[in-house]
Amino acid sequence: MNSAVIASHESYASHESYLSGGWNWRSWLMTLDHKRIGILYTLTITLLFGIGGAAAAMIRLDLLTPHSQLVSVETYNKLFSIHGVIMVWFFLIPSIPATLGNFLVPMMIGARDLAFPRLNLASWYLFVGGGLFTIYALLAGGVDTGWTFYAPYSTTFSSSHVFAVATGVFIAGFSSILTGLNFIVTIHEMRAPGMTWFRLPLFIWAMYATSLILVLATPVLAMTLMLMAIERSFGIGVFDPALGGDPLLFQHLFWFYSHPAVYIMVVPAMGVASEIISCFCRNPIFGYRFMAYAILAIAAFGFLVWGHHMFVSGQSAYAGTVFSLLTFLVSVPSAIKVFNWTATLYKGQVSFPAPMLYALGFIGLFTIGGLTGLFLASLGLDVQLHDTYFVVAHFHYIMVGGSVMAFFGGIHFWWPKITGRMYPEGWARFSAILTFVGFNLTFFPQFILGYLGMPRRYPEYPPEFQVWNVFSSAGASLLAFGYVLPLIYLLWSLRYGERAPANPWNAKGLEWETASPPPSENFHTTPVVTEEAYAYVRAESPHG
Amino acid sequence: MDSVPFFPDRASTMAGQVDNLYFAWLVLSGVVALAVAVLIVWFAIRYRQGSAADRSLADAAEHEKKMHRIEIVWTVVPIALFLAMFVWSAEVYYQNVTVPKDAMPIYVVAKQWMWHAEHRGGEREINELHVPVDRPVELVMTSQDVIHSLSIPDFRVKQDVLPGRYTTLWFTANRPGEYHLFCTQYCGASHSHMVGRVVVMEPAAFEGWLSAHANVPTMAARGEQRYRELGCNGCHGAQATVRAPRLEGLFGRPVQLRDGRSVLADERFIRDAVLLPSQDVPAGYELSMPSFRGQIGEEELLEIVEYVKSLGNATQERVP
Amino acid sequence: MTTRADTRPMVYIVVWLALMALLALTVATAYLPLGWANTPLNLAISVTQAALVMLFSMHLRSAHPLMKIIALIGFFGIAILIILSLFDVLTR
Amino acid sequence: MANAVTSLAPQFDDAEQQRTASNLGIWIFLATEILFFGVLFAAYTITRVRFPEAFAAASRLTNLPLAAVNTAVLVTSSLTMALGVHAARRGARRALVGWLGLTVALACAFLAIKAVEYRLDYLEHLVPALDFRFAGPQADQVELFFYMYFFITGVHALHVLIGIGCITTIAVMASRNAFSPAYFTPVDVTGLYWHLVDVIWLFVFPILYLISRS
Repeated sequence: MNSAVIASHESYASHESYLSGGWNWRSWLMTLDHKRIGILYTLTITLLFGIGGAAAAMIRLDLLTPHSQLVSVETYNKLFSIHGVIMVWFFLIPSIPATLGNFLVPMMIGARDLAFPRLNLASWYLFVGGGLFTIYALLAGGVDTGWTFYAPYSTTFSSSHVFAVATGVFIAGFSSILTGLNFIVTIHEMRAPGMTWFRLPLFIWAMYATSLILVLATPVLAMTLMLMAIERSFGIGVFDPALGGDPLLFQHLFWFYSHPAVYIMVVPAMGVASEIISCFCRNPIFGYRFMAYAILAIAAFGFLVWGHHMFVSGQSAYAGTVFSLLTFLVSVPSAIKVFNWTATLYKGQVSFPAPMLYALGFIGLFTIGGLTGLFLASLGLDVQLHDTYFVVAHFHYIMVGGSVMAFFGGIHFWWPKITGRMYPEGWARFSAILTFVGFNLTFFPQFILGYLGMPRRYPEYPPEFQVWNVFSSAGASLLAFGYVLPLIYLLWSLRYGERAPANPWNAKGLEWETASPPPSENFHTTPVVTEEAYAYVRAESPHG
Repeated sequence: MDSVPFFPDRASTMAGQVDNLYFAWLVLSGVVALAVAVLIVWFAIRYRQGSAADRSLADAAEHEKKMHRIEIVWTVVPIALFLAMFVWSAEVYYQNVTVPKDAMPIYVVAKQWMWHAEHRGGEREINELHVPVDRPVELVMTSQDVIHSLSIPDFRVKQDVLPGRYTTLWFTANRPGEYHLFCTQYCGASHSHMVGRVVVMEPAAFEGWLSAHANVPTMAARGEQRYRELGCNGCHGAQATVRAPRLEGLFGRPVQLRDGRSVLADERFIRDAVLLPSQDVPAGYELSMPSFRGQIGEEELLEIVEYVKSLGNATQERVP
Repeated sequence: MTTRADTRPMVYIVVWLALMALLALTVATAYLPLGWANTPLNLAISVTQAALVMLFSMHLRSAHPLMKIIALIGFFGIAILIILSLFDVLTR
Repeated sequence: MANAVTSLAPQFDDAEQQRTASNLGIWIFLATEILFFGVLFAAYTITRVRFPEAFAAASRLTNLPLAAVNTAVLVTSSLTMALGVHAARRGARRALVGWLGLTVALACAFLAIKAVEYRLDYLEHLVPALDFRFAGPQADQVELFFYMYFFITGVHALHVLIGIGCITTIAVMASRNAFSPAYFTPVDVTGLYWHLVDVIWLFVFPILYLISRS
């Protein structure tokens, strides 16, 4: 390193925390600091989560009665569409990667920032731009196609704001691609000395796998939506059966992205859970290498199974068979992960602060979500379950029970690092338990409804289904409290919370070796890694 | 809300088989979920921070080896189980999609937001489907607009109904009664109103229902009328001067095509031949048929299909 | 990365000549009545041309293996998409 | 960005790390581009498999001579770009600006020829949804071919347009002496993008213009 380079690094360094570096609008909106960009993302997706959640609340309220009494059926269709669009593309996909990932990836590998900070800021702006398009469409009258945009309904028959929403998702897609690209390059090129691939925390492995999917799947969605939007605008296209086009082609292209997208949502959650469980068991993750390989396997095989969304779509039975078989194979690494987390508790020193409760909740709900996925992968059984509430319950167990539980766990776990304050432990444990109970009460009845045959996207349903819908709506109100509570006490803790030490959990990992909150350049001197990930010392005796 | 339902009725021959799969998965996943839950709770209590449980490992290397074996076990066992379940569920699925030869066809046209069904005898119904008990029924379905999906949960059957194409679904109802019929593919504003009922009747009652509604010409007769109106007999008829394939005995047979392929003359083939004649030109013929796209509705097209079927299946029983 | 300086301008010109020759070949063969073989032949020429550009002009030949893998992954993704969805269309 | 030293961003340790990172970044981006076009190739392939005769008939209506000339133009622009990168590596500023200028000129020529081709298609009533007319059988499916044709060539032309913008920018930067043998990453990265635009065209050309010519 020549002297000029060192000089440039000196000027970059400030010995204060990243939060004290200025509070005017420019210091935030033009920041290149990955930590500040992470905060920007957190604020943005919290707002969007609020919109999506409000739509969910309306849906559950409306479903209390068999006749749609709260809203018209048209409004209901727009509610579930906007719920899906916002929750999938503007909350779940960016949730862990863009917030915790942005904040932690450079710190966990001992880097000063991501490889391309400007690109990182640009992807936040793209995300906001996409979000604004979507919110515009919402205000202008909404969209009623569902988040799946199936042709030819979306291309020919819907009279709602399909084009604006597709544009919003298209733009947000570029945000995903740029974030994924940034993470991959950063993880490849910016690791601190001694940070070999198999010393990386599993959270980094998860981010790496997620980024691969973001980069490889998102362009397919972008172009598919473009085909759909152009077809809608010009009244001609390859999905239109009136000209001999094939509506199933749209489904193939859509699910080529959207099935891997499920792994974009859940793989980061696996990474977060691994960090938390290992820390609060004071044990290394059981079968670390196996876990790393399993994460990569899930990402890779995830691209081969999309057709299991189409078993009754008119896809050929032979194609269905192949996709079913591949789906069973991709579920094996997921199963292994659950067993390995469980085994990590064995002979540990297990404690139960709020993040651990969230992580254990994640394991439970992800297990149920994964197991019910096997029901759906079974060809003969899926005929009964497809497009019913069984599917709704299944993917909420994975994406809300799994991902959102882990997201909240991660927010609590790294809250001291991000803000420099401790959150109130009692309240946090309470809301973790409340979320778990509320979640099960909301979504477990939907499995029963599904096997009974209640279709998705029905504002009106036969009266014999009402009892389970009432259970579900009651659970949803608990769940809502479980989500609103943290918002209140976390904000409270920003001012009144106890000041956090650098490493409140005695956790391993480079991010805990710097101050809370960290300085702008993360580390005053580049750390040198000499030990494996999760090098917790195994306690031989209880008080030793 | 007189009783809390846990389980749909079993009103078709498929229902029991699908239920067996469902129960098998319930048991299997119940065991796994319970095992994981018990282990987590047990470890969490036994190895809670500060507990006196023994955490020492006698021999680290030996432990490592043992753990490695455990990992292999819980990788291989799920693979084996999944493969077994895959084979079983695929077997059930193939039964569900393989239409028996003797199935009684009913033609269904879906549109926003109603189900239109037509029996071979010409009986038409909307959002209702009357079928006899203990007899295989095949639904030949298409859509006039968007994708719909016909689902009868108590029969454990479901199939998407696509525009521009025929899909089929079959069942043998085995318990008289009334059952829900849902559209399960989101199809627009009144998606949740696109529901109906399936009425399963004893054979005698079904015959009665048919004869009560049989005051219209049969489907094949309507199809023949349409066939003449559109001038099809000018080429396909016995006195035709233009060389065109004869339709008698065509249905259900393989057709040799000009480009060397061979296709089965099923409902889809006849549909395509009317709408897109240049796609599958039979061997030995020149393409001279115009496309009838835009000149014929889905229901009329199904009547023509039924007419062609009636020409070919002289041996098979006609309208019951 | 260090070996990239090896590529001499002459190499680019030879590649360009080869690409032009292949272009002439692919246009010429398109007019030959080869039946089913026309399309595979045209595509094979395309693959050759693309390989020339990627290996020499884009320096993939001397690049880090990682870059080679990434370049291939894109094409691999297309292959999966086309093969599996085509499998459905052809067996319907 | 006046010289190599200050062009090192603070998050990197040294110029080599920065160069490798940029290279990796652009290759990942190119992989996403490949998949972006992959959707169009997939949609095209599947529709063509379903309607081989209509697609063959439609393909014969495309303008092969113009497209062949255009392919030659684009391949040549790829050569001038490669020579430009080579000049940048040697630090030959004037040569670099010259090659880049020539590349832009060829790219513009490509778009101009494309525009002529589009105009001829328009005059022959081959533009879908506008005034499409086709007398033979399967007119709808022939129209689908032209829909794919305009979609694919349109998206490709958009990439050419973006390329012209990028190359012009780095040409201006080069003329202001922004690059040196120690630092020419933007030239390198733009070059890779431009070659990929060429590679994609090398597949677009046969599938749209060459099938069933014989």
